Amino acid sequence: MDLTELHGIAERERARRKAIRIHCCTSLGCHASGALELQRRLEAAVEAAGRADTVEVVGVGCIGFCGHGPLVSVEPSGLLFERVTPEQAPDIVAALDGGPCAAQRGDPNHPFFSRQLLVVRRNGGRIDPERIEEYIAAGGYQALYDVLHDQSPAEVIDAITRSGLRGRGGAGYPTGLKWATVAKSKGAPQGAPRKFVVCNGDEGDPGAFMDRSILESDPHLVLEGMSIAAYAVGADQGFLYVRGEYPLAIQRLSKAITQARKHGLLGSQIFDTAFDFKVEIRVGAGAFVCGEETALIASIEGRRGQPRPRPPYPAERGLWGCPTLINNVETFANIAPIISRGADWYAGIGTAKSRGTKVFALAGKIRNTGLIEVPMGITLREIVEELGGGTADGSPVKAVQTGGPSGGCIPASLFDTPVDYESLAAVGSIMGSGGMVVMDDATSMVEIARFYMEFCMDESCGKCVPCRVGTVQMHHLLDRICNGEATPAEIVQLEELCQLVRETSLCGLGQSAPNPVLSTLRYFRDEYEERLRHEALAEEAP
Amino acid sequence: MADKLRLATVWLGGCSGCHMSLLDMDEWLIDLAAVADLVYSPIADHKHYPKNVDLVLVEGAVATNEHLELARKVRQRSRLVVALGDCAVTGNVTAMRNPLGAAATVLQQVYITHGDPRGVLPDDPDIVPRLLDTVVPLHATITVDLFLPGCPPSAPAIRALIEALLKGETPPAASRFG
Amino acid sequence: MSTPHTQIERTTHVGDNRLKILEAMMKRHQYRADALIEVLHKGQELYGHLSPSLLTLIAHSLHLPPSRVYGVATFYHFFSLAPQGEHTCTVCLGTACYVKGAATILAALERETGLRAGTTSPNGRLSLLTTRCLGACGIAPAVVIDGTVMGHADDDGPRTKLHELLD
Amino acid sequence: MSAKTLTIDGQMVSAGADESILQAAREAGIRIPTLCHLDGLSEMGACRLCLVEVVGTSKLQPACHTSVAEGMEVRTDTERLRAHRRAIVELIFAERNHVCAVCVASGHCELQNLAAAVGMTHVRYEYLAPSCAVDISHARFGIDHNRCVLCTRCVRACDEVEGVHTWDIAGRGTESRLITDLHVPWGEAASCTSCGKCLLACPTGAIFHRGSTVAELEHEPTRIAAIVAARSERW
Repeated sequence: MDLTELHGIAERERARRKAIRIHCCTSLGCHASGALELQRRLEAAVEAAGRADTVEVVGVGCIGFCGHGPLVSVEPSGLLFERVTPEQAPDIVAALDGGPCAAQRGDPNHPFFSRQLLVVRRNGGRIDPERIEEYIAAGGYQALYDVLHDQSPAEVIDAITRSGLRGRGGAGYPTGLKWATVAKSKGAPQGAPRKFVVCNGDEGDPGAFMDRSILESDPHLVLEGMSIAAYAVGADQGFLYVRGEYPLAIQRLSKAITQARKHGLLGSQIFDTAFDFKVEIRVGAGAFVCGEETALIASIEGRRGQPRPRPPYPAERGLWGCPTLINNVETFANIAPIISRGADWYAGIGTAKSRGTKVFALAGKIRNTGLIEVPMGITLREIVEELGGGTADGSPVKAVQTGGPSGGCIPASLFDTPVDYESLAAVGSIMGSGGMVVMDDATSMVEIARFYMEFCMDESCGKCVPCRVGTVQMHHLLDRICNGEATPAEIVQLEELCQLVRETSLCGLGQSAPNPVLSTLRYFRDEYEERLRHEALAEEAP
Repeated sequence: MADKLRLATVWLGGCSGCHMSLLDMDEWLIDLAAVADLVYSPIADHKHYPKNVDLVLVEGAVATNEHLELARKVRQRSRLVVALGDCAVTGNVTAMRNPLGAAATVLQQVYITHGDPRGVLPDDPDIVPRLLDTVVPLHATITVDLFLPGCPPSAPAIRALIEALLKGETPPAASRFG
Repeated sequence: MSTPHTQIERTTHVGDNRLKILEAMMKRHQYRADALIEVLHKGQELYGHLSPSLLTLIAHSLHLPPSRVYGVATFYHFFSLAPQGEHTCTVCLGTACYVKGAATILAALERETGLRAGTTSPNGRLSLLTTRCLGACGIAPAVVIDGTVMGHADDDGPRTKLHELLD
Repeated sequence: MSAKTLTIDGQMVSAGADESILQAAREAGIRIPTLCHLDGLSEMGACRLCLVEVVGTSKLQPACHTSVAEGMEVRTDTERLRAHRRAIVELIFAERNHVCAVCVASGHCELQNLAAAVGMTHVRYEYLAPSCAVDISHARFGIDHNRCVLCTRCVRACDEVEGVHTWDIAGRGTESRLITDLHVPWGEAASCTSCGKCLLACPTGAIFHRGSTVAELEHEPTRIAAIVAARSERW
């Protein structure tokens, strides 16, 4: 593969395309709502209408408005249809030229769409994720070509550093710094002189589906990001660790890897350079803790997914003792756009300390559920009220949960908080990987705290004592509070346990497990107190 | 003798070994009697737990509804409650039935499954106390002021505790379990 | 003591090439220890669950101590050491589903089927399971019946579907 | 080997560059409580009892797994650490069914000693009272899961010193259980050489000699280090 060939593929693809493209979303949400049948009916309807010469039906990745699926959009007219039934397929074809249609029309100018800024999701809902030609036609793999031919690894790392990109897995560690550490790390003295790149697609946060959507909608974007990273740090082997719960993402990734290999975009001497890079998929098997870097490594090595103390960090000693770069799916998806459009462009988006965009999965008690990509610094209020449209029945929003089991609940009174790493931490939550679950008055915050604690208890790997037993004890106390059996002293005990588990647990799972409790205690303490056992215990009266 | 210490000892779910240890204080018991009145104890003949107890040593875990009621009364009527011995402090041997399951399961196993398959379960709440589903240490039911672990705690340990309290001092730190 | 191969073979029928597929898969991974989880996935996909003889076979093939293989197989929730029901019904208990009433749906299904979550009916026809998040939050609450995701589920939808399957 | 100078609890200490804080502290006569650590075995960092404060970092560091550094200032015995250690020991006691009064290891048990050392007067948490098996299928040894603290010293001794890996942990979280081979009764575990190193390594009465009665069992954990040392001499 050389540049002429790459451009040839893009040109042939553009020439192949028909004037009108009907995009039928085939990501999980729409898939489950009958998108495949709809796609078949649309194809038949195009055929029946005799328009097959100018119209094509394309199964595309996530359009984002998941709660309103199955979704269909039309290019170039921009028409959008929601909750389309297979029976409406002929109607949609008939309406291509703007005529009336029984199918529900969506508003492509709705704030849900217009307030977004698409960087990593720019191809989502526009290309067929199962065809590499579509990705290449959208400019794909040009960034990889450019770095391999025009930039030194140090220059690539410098660009990523200047872009201000921070880890999208939740903790927000500066990506450039991580790459630089792996690049200069020599590994263990006796270790093999290899380096690895790992893509963390173990999106375990319940209520989050950004990474699934990116992998399902634009798998090559992630592969290209990994390849650029591998070049920058000097790795020749990559692993893509994907949750076993995401069969569609795994299937599309496998296809993407095969296609990339076939086109010489993975493998040996990529773009006729000395750069070799292979990627293997590793399928997770249902363990939230494997999102933690050292547990992830253990799991890729085929062991129990248990974390180990850091340092040494994976950047110095990771897979099989070799320096290993671990970034999350969305982080890798940002790489090619940064290389293509420049670090300065990227750094111009967002806030001073949190640059760029962030993808959020907006779910829960909200009118517009789905996937959004917004510039950092946007306020929670804008997301919940403008993009999300408030609750479906108009009742007041009580809180929004970010960061999943490691995050916290932010009350409506703090909705003017800008969405950036530091501001969310300051109000007791975290950016997290991008799950954003909206809660209304019907949601009990104590029960939410118990829900998350049950999650952490079940997902604790059992290695260190505070997390293994502490989460069980915290869950027990939350259970007693929910059941109206607890005394005020037990809230104090709960708080002490939170402190213990946070300060003494071995890994991030345990250290952050108390967060949902602490944040709800901070903002909704009255809900805890309302549930305490009220009758004064005679024998304990002073 | 109004300024004599009003001392009580209570026997909940335990083997009475702690009380044996208490008696093992031997001749010091005579010195103790000079400064304290034993106002309630299984080794003396008292029908009811009295009011205004200064110090009570409680042996045993809380295993039945009767234990629970007595423990609450003890807390109400005593200034200083000491959990005496491992059963009171941890549940110990008395609590070893907990992993078997709730009261009904335990009774079934003991009286029927591993006892007499044609037997009957004891069921006369006025005579036989009702088992709690879980045996718990004393502090799980009432506020406990001091803990003296040991199975049983040694006589010198019990003596050291009482002596310190008589002098108004903080008793020596707890020794070991078992 | 019989070798694990014969144990597996004895329980399989003529024309059953599952063992061959598994062998080929392990060979492709060069019988490397780090392929253990991938191999367990494949084993479960082929046989439905991970029986002791299958685990022994895998341990022998990858040159791993049996206790390590067992430790890994029981660490990850995806792996099942007991056979699953003919049909499976999985209720998603992710946050988005939870705030939209997944717990009531699960309770209704438990009542309806008489099964506790995580168990299989004695006749082996149905397993009622839960999952931590399918990532289908946009269409919460979600229930998966035999691999098909049902979005915006209510108490009745999954119940009707189960009746269709089981009656 | 270059030496590092650091301060532990205000005391100037000199240690080899590859030593852990735990080793350096011990050489200086400063005791840091441990449970999952055993001389001769790899570090696990799991019990969290040896956590110490290192001036300049907000996170507590496991002394067993943190290398000394020049000018490092370590505190091993602050109010906060004492409270945490006591709570951790309580959590362990609450997790399984530790009944010192009827335990073979009573009087020689590291957990029992820890309770006394950290000043545990009682357990503030709910006892979980899990149902745990006792396996006496092995001709010479037994394992009582009621007394297991999941320190994995037996797993590591078997794997790293005996080179067998009969033991491992199955399940996860508080459901974790020690297993032999494919979760078969110990006596049927074909890989077991009956060497007894797991017994030497066990800190509690979980792994015991069959026939031991209450308070009779004395573990010999230091023998693991002796075996490892002797072997490395020869090699």
